[in-house]
Amino acid sequence: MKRLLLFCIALSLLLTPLFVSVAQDRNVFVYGHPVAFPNLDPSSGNSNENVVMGNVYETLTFYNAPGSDEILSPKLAVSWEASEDSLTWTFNLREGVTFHDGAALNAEAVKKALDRTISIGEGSAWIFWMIDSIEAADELVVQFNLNTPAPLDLVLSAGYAAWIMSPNAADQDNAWFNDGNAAGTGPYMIASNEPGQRMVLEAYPDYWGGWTVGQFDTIVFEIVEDPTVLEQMIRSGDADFTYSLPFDNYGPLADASGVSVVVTPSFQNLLILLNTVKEPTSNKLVRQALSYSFPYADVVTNLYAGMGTQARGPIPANMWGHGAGLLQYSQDLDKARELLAEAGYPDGGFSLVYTHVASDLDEQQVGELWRASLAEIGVDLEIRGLAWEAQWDLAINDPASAQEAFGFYWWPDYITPNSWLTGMFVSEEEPFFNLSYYSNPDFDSLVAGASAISGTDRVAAEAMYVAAQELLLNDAAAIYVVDLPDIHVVRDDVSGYVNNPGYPHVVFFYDLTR
Amino acid sequence: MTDSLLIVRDLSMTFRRRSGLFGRRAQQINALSQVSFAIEAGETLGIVGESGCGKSTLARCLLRLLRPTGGSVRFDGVELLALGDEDMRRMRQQMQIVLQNPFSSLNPRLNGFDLIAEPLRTHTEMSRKEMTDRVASLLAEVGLSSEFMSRHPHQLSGGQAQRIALARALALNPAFLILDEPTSSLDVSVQAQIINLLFRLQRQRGLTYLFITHDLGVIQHISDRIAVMYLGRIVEETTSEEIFAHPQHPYTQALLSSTPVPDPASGGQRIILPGTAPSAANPPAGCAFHPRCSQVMEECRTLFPTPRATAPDHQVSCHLYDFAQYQRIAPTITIPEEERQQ
Amino acid sequence: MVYLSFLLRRMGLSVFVLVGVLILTFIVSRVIPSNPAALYAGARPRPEQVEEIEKKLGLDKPLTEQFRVYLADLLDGDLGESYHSRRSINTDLSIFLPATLELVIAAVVIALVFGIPIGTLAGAYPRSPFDYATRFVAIAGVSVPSFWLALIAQSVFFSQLGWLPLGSRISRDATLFYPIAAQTGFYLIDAAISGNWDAWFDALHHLILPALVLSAYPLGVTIRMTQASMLEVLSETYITAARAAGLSRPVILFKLALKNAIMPALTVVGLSFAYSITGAFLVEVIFSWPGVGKYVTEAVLNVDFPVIIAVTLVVTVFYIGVNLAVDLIQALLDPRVRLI
Amino acid sequence: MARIEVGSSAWFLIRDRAALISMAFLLLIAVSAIFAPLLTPYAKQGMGDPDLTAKFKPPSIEHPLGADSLGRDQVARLMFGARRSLSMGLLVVLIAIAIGAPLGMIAGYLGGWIDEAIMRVTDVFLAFPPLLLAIAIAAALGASYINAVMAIAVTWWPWYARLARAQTLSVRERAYIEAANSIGVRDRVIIRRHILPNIMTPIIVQGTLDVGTAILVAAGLSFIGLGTQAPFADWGVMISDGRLFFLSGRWWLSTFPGLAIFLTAMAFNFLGDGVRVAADPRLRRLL
Amino acid sequence: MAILTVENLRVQFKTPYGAVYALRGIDLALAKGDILGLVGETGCGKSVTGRSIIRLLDENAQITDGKIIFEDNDLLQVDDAEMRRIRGNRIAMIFQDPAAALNPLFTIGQQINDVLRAHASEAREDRRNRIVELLASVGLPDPAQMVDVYPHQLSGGQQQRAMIAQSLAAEPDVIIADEPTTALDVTIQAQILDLLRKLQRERAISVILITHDLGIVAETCQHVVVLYAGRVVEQGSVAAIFADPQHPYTRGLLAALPRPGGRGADLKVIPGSVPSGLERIVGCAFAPRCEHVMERCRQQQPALAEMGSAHLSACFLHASAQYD
Repeated sequence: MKRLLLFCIALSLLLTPLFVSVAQDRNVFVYGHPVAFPNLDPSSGNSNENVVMGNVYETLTFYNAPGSDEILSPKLAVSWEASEDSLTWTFNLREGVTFHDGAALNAEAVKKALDRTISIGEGSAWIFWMIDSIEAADELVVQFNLNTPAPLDLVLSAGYAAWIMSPNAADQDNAWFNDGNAAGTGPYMIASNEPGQRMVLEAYPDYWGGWTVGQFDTIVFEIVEDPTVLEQMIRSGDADFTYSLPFDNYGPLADASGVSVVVTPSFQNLLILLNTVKEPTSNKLVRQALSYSFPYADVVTNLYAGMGTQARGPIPANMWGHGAGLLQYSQDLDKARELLAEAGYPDGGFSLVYTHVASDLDEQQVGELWRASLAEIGVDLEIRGLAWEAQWDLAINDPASAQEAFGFYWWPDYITPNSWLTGMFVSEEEPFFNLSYYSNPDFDSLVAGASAISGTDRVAAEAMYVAAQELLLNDAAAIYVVDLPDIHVVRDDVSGYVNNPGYPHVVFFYDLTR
Repeated sequence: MTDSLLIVRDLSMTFRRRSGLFGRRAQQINALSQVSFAIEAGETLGIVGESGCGKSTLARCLLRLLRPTGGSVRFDGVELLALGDEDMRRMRQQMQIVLQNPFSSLNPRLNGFDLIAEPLRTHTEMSRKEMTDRVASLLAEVGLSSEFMSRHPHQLSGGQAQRIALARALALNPAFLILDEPTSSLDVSVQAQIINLLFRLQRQRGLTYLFITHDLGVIQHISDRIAVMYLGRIVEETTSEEIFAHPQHPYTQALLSSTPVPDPASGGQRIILPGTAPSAANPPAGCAFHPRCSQVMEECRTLFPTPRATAPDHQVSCHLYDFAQYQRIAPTITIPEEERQQ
Repeated sequence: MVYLSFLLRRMGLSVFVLVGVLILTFIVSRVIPSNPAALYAGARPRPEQVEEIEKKLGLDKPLTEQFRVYLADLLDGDLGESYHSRRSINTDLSIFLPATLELVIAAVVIALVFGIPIGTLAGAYPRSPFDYATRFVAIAGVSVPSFWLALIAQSVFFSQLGWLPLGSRISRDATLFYPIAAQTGFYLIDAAISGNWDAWFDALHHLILPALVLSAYPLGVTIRMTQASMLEVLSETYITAARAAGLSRPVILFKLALKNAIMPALTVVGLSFAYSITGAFLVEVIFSWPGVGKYVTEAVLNVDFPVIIAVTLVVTVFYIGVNLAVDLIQALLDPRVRLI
Repeated sequence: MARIEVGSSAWFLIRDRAALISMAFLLLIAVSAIFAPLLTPYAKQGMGDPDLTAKFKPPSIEHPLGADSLGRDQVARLMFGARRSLSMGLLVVLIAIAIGAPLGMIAGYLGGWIDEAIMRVTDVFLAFPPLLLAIAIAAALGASYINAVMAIAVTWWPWYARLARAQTLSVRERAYIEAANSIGVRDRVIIRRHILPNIMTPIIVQGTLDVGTAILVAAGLSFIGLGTQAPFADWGVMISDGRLFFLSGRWWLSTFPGLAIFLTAMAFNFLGDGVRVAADPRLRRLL
Repeated sequence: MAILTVENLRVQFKTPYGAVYALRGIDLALAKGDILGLVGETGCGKSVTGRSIIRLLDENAQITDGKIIFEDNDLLQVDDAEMRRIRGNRIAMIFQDPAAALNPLFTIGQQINDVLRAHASEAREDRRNRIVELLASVGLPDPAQMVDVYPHQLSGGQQQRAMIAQSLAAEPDVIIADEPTTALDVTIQAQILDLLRKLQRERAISVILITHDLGIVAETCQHVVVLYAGRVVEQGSVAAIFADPQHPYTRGLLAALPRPGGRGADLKVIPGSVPSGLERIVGCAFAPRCEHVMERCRQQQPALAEMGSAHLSACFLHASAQYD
């Protein structure tokens, strides 16, 4: 062993000087990314590859970061209007935009791109479910015919499926994109891709927005699963940007020099869906007792290092439709005991299964903290980490034998309160994402009503959403754990960074300078 | 011959060893070829031969520890090869074997009592008490004290271990005992003890022995009749006296002459056989001994010599005696020095 | 001739084993309580999509039919497509497999280069302090959890000393400024072929730490085996005979005995090579080494069974191949084997 | 206990200092695992209850090895974790022996097509890269302590089948088996009385050596989340949990469970070596 | 006269059970050109004596006393390098099991070549000729081809011939043959013994032949040393000892052999068994088994005494006159 060590030391000494630094004649931005990009097809990709898509492709409209004056701003479309009945939408495209392969952006191209996405029908393509047809009304005018009134401008700003790709690219299949090819209108092009390791983007010189000094000409995604390594990279300046570090490590990191930890509310929240059809959680009182047993404060302050906030209902606080006056459960074990007694479980005496994604330490620790509290009211919690698909499979197969508590993250596909309520709580014949198996006709009609008028009368819609949530909270169909923050770590010498929770973890490199 | 205890006729044993691609090519090894002999009750037949001649295979075939591929074995009027497995298992009470190395033929994990009691457990329903008495009397019979009931094989000397093995073989009062080189792993002084014991037991119990060995000194001492084996066949068979007085087969002659005699005065010219015994997988045509034989003739190379009598009660398989039943040809026994080296 | 039939027979058995492995993995993958179609569909599929995809992937067909299709594809050399990334597994493996092999080969080479001489000397001087120290090192090598050793190594050589990089296969600078022209997928080889020495040193620099960590186990095994078989060989009569013939100690030790001792050691080295392939899985995860291990670990977390089956198959082929190679080398070295 | 005879295997084992120290160490670990609830004031934390007030406390008098991300005392976690890590190793080996040894004996003793069939199945399992099959099975069955044990055992039994078969083949050739046959002892009695006792020694030796390796593999599975589930922990889980904070200064989280695995595996290896030498008179001479 | 003399050689082995006394004072002398038989039963120390002479005892062995004089040098005093030059070169050894004594991975030629390289100075090509010559001289057929043959391709007898060729390679003066024919069949044994006699005659080599077989001694040796429990009980010319054994042990041993014509009669038996090497022996080691045992036999160890010309025996019985 000693010999090995000596050998290794000798070799290191020999090699080290070679790697001090290679002169950089390029302005490089490094994004330390915690997961690989699964599917680089802009039509079907609906996962972490959005951080690439957001810079390579563009959408017709752009969802502005909360706090902006307008919800949307123009991107590839410079203006748009809806018909009175919201069934016909016309978008006027930006002039002089070219794709990376040289093709010009026009109505035909947009139609072809979106038709491709709709016809493939995978990933998040379902967000276009209301589109009947797309027509190229003019060279730069696209017209959408809908079957149901819907806020299409919002839909077209989605961070998944709404990307416009070149007509040539639209002819290609999934494999072509996954080989690292792309042709969008965005400011960056994919230069090289070493799957699972590293992806390099280069500036698209003919970008319609033009280029100025200080902007980055090269973007590198370093795929590093290990948060420890990510943290070391950002600390040492080896990366300019990263996220997904353990919450407990952000505190010390914020104190480190040269690094800023940017914390902003996100549209993502963590819930624990409670099984409403299986004994004993089918009993509303039991579910309420469970809601009172949850250690909200400990979770928020300790697991999330005070960076998240306790949720109040399913819709996060930075989203319209969030009811600031809604009932917020807090930990009250006495109350929980009373409720259990009332429900016929005076000393608890039952056990529950809580499932979570196996690799998710936060969800696991949520379970561990909750379990300790539940133990005090005589309820035993079994924590089971599963692959997401297995967890889901267990839930949808047979609600009567499914887990009682399902750790669940939700985020909107496009940014509307409807996403949370319809996605998780509207009655489903076959359970899909309503994994509480919650079924309440009053709730269903309120949500449906709100959704129909949300494009036209937001105030009325908001009131209906709040009313619906009241029902939900009283029925305690879920435990609303935390509205999650987006936490991003950025090197201080990078300026211009603003988090936009509408496009989770996407960094719009074009806006940045060093 | 009808009253012989054991009659063996044309016993053959062919092993198949698979080789080649996926074992398709089968190699045949004729370990025994048409072996015939008979043993009278109370008699000792000695089988002598060198390693690989098939003498141990013969012993195992007689007990059906190996299944012969041809021939007949009649024991006490019963055709063994026709017996069902269960009948054969019971028949083994009547015929027992004592193996060469007592340390390997005794399970090291069992003590003297368990070793000797095993046949009793297998074939009888004795109580523990009866069994203990029986084991004690068996131990006494082979000259050991009852102390040995609690000894494990590693605590025994070679002679003691072989006595235990004998006691075990005698436990079920068999009529017939196969002794497979029972003394060859023992020192001379111990060997004498065991041989004396074997004689005593034969006298007392009227046992019939098949005694297998490569040691001519021992075999002539203990056997009434002797069969000489070479490459799976009996090449000569006659009485003990006759074979030492008038060896007929050139191989027997060489064997006798090769055996060192502890008498520096006996001196005489020795026959030194050239070469080694051929493999049973690939035996020479004709007489298997012909490549080493100093008196090889043309027919020896092609024609297998069937057994023939050269004297009353003296069978030899050799072409030298083709035309002369009951006639002895005195073969020359000197070989030129050069040839010996081949 | 006999040698050839020995070889053919061994290969025939290997094919049998491979088919067995295939069936077994396939069964394991299909009894799993999960929903591959949902995985394929992505983060938030719709019910219609899932059904659609089930049809597309043939998951609605009976198991035997699925197996037939899988087998037919496999015989065409197509390992299928990842449900998670939708990339062709062939393409992925052509990138990840060389990375893993480069790492594993480096580790095994380290193990052999150090293990055999150390084991030989330890076997030659039993009960010496060197022997005891060696025994300790060998046992430590096979007892240390590789993933823990990796952490410790990172902390020492990266955090404390700053000599070696924390992970990944090559530095970003190399990717940007002197990229390796991929041919074999082995960076050291590719870089050397194209004379790209900056990249070569860069790749080596990245290889050292994970390879050392990974070599702990095979090193321990090699030392142990070499030592044990050396000890045994040295007690053989032919060694006594060589000593009785007055041969010198170095000749006896390194010419005669080592050749005999290396035989049993070789089998175990073959096994430990195969073991290192799986051992690499955990090490790769920690060192962000873009190899099969990281690939499959990710697939496991996603229950991406086409990838798991494919990797199992490919690694099994290597496993079988290595064992076959060891058998053949032994047969070549040992004149006696040929006659069996 | 029986009197230890000079020159017996037990006597050799006791004379082997490394084996003796290993035995003492393993005894210590076993005792602290079995009596963990009595030996630590933090028994409930050992079972998973958080104590957020002690979150990330570095080693101190109260928490000699520090506290983890939920404030649990590491000593208590290690002691309770030992229950799982040790039992995983032992169970894997016991199950593997229970499956492999009878199959190997049957294959070796009966031979013929039964042997052929058993050995081909064994070949298939042997050809699997060990960790990989365990990963696949654990992924298929779902992550849990017992599934991890089963998964590893499934990859392990073929070794014992092979070992038992090889041993049976050599024992079967011993003259005392032939002697028993010649007496007319039945096959099953021969297997039980003559073969089993005589092949147990190498199996026990291999088993002792394997426990250490099995603990390592089990820790590897737990490390990637396929073993023991929260709130319980084994040593592999503890390394994995602590790893996130390892390079950022909270070194005590991963270091100690890693050391525990390392030392325990070493102890089993030294002990196994000792048993091997003690059980094999030929090796006693060589060493 | 004697080329090799052993004086009062004592060897013990360290074992877990305590010290095992393997040799309790051995004296013997090998005359030049002689074949000296070293005979005795299992554990009498005959092999240890052979190994001691060439200094190849196991590590736990200890030579506690004695001298081994070879050409005026005490072999127990020479350094390791010198001893290595003597081994193979001056004193060679042949082993019981030729299959085990030949390295299976090297050809016969390579193995003999190693010995030549260690001790002789021929050039490479000459060495090959020399090897062929050697192989021919031990009667191996096709010697030129035998050079490139591996041991497993030979029969047991051929292997032993090859082993003998190797031991002859450096033209030693003394060969120690440790049970060279025990593993072989009778007819092959005859070949090998014949070869040994021939070599001894033609090359004037002195041979120590270790065996348990009195028949071999009678037919092959000129002199014999009978060992019992690590001591010499009788020694002398083969003719004298076989004709008129003096020591009760030797007599018992010869009487225990089955002889022609003695069929059916009880063999003479030596009662009891050999003492264990762990025992300290006072007096004559054979006393407990001796039918003529006297009181003094149990207290005093009899020294070797002259019984006639070239015939020594260690027994009070026959030598009482001399002792008194």
